[in-house]
Amino acid sequence: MEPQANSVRLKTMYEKMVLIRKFEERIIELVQEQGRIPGMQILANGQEAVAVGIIEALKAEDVIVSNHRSHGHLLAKGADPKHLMAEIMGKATGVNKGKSGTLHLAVPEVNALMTSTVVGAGPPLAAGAAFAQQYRNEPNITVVFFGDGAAAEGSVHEAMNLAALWKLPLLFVCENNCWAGAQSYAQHCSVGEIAQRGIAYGMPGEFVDGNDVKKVYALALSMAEYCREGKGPALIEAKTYRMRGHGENDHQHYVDKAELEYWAKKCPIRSLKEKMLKDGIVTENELQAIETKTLAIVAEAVAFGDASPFPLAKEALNDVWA
Amino acid sequence: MEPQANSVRLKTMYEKMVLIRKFEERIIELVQEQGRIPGMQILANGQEAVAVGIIEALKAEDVIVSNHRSHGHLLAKGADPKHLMAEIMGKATGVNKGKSGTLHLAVPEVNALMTSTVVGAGPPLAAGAAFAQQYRNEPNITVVFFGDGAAAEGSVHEAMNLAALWKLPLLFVCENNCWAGAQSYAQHCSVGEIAQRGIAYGMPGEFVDGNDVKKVYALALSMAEYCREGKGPALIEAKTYRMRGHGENDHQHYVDKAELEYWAKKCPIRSLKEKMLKDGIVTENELQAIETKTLAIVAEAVAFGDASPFPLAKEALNDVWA
Amino acid sequence: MAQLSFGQAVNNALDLAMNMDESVFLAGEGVGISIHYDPNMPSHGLLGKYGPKRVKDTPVSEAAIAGLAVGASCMGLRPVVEIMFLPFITLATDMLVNHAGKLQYLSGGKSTFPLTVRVKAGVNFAAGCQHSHNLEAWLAHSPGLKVVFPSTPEDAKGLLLSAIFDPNPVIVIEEMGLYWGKGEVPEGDYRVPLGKARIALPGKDCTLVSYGGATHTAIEAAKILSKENISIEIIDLRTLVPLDRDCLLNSVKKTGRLVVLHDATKFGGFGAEIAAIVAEDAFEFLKAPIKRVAAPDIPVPFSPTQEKFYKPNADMVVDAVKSILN
Amino acid sequence: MAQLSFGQAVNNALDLAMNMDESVFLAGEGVGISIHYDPNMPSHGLLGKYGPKRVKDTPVSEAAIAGLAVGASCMGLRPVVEIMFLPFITLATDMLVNHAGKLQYLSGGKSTFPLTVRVKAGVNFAAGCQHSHNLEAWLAHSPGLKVVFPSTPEDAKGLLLSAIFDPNPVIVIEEMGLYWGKGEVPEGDYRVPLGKARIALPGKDCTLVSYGGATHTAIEAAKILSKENISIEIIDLRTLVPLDRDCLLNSVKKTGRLVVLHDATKFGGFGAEIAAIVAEDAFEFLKAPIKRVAAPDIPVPFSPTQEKFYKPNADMVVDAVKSILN
Ligand SMILES: Cc1ncc(C[n+]2csc(CCOP(=O)(O)OP(=O)(O)O)c2C)c(N)n1
Ligand SMILES: Cc1ncc(C[n+]2csc(CCOP(=O)(O)OP(=O)(O)O)c2C)c(N)n1
Ligand SMILES: [Mg+2]
Ligand SMILES: [Mg+2]
Repeated sequence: MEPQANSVRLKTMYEKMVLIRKFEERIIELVQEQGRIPGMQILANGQEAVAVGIIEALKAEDVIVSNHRSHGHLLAKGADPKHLMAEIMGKATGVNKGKSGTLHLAVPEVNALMTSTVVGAGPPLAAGAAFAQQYRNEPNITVVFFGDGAAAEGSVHEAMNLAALWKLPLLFVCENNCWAGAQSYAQHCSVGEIAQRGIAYGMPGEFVDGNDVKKVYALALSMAEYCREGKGPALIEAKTYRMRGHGENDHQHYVDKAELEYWAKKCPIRSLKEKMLKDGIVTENELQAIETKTLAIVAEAVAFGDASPFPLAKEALNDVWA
Repeated sequence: MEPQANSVRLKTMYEKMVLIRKFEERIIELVQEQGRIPGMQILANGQEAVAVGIIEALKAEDVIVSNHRSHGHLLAKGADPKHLMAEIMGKATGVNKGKSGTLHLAVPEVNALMTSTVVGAGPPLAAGAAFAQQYRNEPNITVVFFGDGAAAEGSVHEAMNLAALWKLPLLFVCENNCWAGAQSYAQHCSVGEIAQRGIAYGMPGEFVDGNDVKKVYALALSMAEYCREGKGPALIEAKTYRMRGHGENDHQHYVDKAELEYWAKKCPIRSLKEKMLKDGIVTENELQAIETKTLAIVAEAVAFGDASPFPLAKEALNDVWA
Repeated sequence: MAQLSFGQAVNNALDLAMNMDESVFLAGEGVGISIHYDPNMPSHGLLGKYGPKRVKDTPVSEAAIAGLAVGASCMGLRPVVEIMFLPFITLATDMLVNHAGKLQYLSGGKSTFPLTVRVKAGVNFAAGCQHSHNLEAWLAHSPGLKVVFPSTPEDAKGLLLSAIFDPNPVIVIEEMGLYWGKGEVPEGDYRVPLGKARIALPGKDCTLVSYGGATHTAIEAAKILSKENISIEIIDLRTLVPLDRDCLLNSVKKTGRLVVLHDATKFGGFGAEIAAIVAEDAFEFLKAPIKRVAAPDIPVPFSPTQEKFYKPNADMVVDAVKSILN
Repeated sequence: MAQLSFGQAVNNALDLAMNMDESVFLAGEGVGISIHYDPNMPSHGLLGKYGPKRVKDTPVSEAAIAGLAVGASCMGLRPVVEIMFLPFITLATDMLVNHAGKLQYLSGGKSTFPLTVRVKAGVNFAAGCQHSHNLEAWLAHSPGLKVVFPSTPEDAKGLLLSAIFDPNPVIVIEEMGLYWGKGEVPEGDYRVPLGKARIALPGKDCTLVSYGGATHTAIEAAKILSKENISIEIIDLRTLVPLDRDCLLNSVKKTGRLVVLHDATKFGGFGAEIAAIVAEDAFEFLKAPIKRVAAPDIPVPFSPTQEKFYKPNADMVVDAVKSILN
């Protein structure tokens, strides 16, 4: 892969970001149409550039481990929107037969190996996956996404120490979206930049503007390369913003509106679009085509979910044991 | 307290270190006399300067939280050797009525508040104690002792983040004795100096020669002052060496003899003695008197323990509930 | 008496405790500022009233939250901390089981640990098995911990106040699905003693033991059964540790039959202990096998069809009762 | 057949598994270099034989050790990790209960987690309650985890090999006090199926169920009782999950009486489940109350007098059996 995203790649990344955005915007509508979708929906609106920039820098064989805010990661990794949406709707055709729902979606067929909604659980799981890659001398790496809030969990520390000690091919990606639930970064984290925690483990830690997909991609590429070369783990902190509430039941009563407006202006999709237009990489027509195509994909996904049956109640008893 | 230990204090510290050494040397003998003492004995032989240098810099009202290697901490804090020895022997007159034994000795009457043998458990407990001090605007601080091995536990990370975030009056003291069980420092820790982990929490972290009681005392005093002033927690890494096995059932088959010899030469007690003699702070006679007095204290402790009854079996049912 | 929702009753207890005793403080993830803005949430409004010194939002660090409670209680404070959902209590079990429950014992009775841990339970909100997993049996099997699991707003208030002022560590499990349901709640410093069960419905043909949200399922079942002239006696345990053995045994001695109901999975669940006590201490009075109605031994599935299947319902209780009435 | 100690039998199973299958690796605190230099220790000599790539000493990080196993098993390896003592498994329960036990389910059956966790249990080595605390009931109450608790060298080997090659997560509890005791052990790839109990002693007057170290207490009790012509049937469960219900029920149907014995505390212990199953499914055959012999509901005390008092002994079993024989 080229060290800086070229225009083809920029367009690809743009398309993926738009897919994530539209997919989740449709979820918002479904949530509002009572009963269309069960449970709490946790969206990555505003954070699309992190998922896409990081995953674009990976190979298909590389593994990702995700958290509760996973839709973006999974779509970027190539999960099928139809089966993803069906799962979110609790249908039998879902990627996990309706047993997971939105919170722990795992799509091992695209190497989105595991997802945990236990905050901070991803890093130790990912250390296990990276260990397997190292053990088998595979040329692949594992990437784990976790939040700024998760960085306070002991499990993250244990995984970082272990990964650094054993030089596991593991890229830690902290998506710092300024919030952990209703707690602001300053309320839950003792260090100015989580990237600095790399020092505590003797591993490289870098901070990046998580709303700039180009920068995220470039950093991810070099960090992934570092891990792939067997030099050990690395840590990326991508600073971004959670544009909606923690979940769709959170109406952000505690959020400063000015802060929201500030970040709305930094929308990763709009800024990329403007940049590409300015640089002549895309035309308005092409953008329109992307939008149309994406909306069709999303509509198809929802139609697929709608048309799918719920799993049989008794099938709940299956899949506990191998 | 004076910023550098004066000669009176040096002598006091020397006496305390000798007490710890002799107390534990007597334990070694008791272990060898089968049946004199139950369970595994974990000794701080070689590490006395850390316990004494740190605790000498504290006020009586300050709280300590200790770990499995606690005898030194407790004696330095002023625990009564008789009741300590009785506890180690499992007697009814022990500081904890025989319910704890050597591994979780707590002596709240001297503010040796809690001891846990769960590696890494001390720091969160200590954060709670320090929080109480802060909550009540007390001018006191809490000190928690933990090992280099413990630094790998997630609980330590969580406590450090919380303490730094809330600016708790908590001094973290990592006794790096080069071993965690049979794992050398390099085998279990990813960072060159644990003191560097301070950076990860925005708290000061300092490294000190843990076999030099003068240096430990001076650093502890300034760090304790920092905590006491409400500036938040601080971290001291005191580098020392575990001269015996992990416990008395460990015969150090995995330890390089040259390394042991190297550290034997750096014995904190002998080097202080030599320094004091050289500087004319003590005479050989005074040293002899200290030795004699100490041996008497230890003999009295063992006699007290020997003469004490075991607790009644049924009393095991007491003390579960308040 | 006031009409309060369960959540408001908890809120009222917290408010009173903080007001009565300066040594009470709250800590947890979102106990101050919450993503929910809802007066039915237990700590709603308390940050505004008592300020950030006494209402502490914490980082996402369950072990540290529990450790904070243990350490602060050893110093004489009365911490009331929250672990958001029961499955996350796994991250705090070392602190709770090896420390909160044991340090007093290890001190030979010198130190006490008057702490309270509030934790939410709940199946049926489509969050899946990492948010829904009833683990009360674990806590009940841990010496040194008291365990409370109320089913009504009144008990939620009265038990929580008792828990906060108890000198021992108490785990209070709150069924999240109950937060919005209302009931009469006595005003002021109202306490329900720990260790006392409640006869939620007197009856004679069969004893039905439950606690927490399942008590409502029990009542539903009783209504159905009463139409067929079957009279069941519902015991709402309220406190699992210490258990009100007398209430349990007296009821079974009277009815001669026992069904135990809970939302937790069956195998190794708390119902087993209830059944075992009765099979040991009221065996001679038993006229029929002891039945347990509980969730199947699987993780909680997400899909609504399957989640409904998972949660024990009134019909299952009705069937169980009928199966042991000749 | 060879005469091996329990520890050697475990060692032999690990050695064979590593030899047979490259995807087996060991990890844990001191599984490579140990403070003990003793061939009766389970992983003794394996670092020398298989090297540091496959025998991994870890930092003191129980959650990471368990997480390593979960993640690596999801990638198709067969991790065999060690948590040093049962009380420390609290630090790994999130990884084991919320992840090892649930991730296959959450994946809709797409992923499997063929991992094994070995953990030491034991009362009676004067280490106190933070090292001694039998928590098998917790693990047995966790869907998706199998639980094994052998009592003999032969079973220790056969069950561990089955565990390692089972496609599910299995927790293997090893009673530390048994490591040095010897027994006949079949050579080679010998497997004892998971989920099959063993009649350790056939008898007719009363069924005595136990597992792990307690089985030896049971045998001692049987000897005492046989002098008085009381014949008890001892079932050594071997596997707690999945439980061999048939063996249990058939025995009780034959003897009409049941005593359950374990070293864990009584309240909410695994014995409750055994009692509850029998009170539900073999009630008609029961001639007497079901007795449980277990530790008192306290932390394990240190002092030798008290630790002895804590641990259930043969006399207690004898008394329990006699109390239900008219
Ligand atoms: C162990 C655990 N504790 C608490 C929660 C509840 N919870 C869900 S998300 C969340 C905040 C996480 O913040 P962060 O890691 O920054 O991720 P973000 O939601 O911002 O993407 C919390 C506390 C949980 N799921 N798991
Ligand atoms: C949670 C936990 N895991 C493992 C152990 C077993 N153990 C006891 S001491 C020890 C090594 C600790 O090393 P360190 O923290 O450096 O302390 P040291 O013994 O060197 O003083 C271990 C692994 C334990 N007691 N608690
Ligand atoms: Mg966040
Ligand atoms: Mg050490």
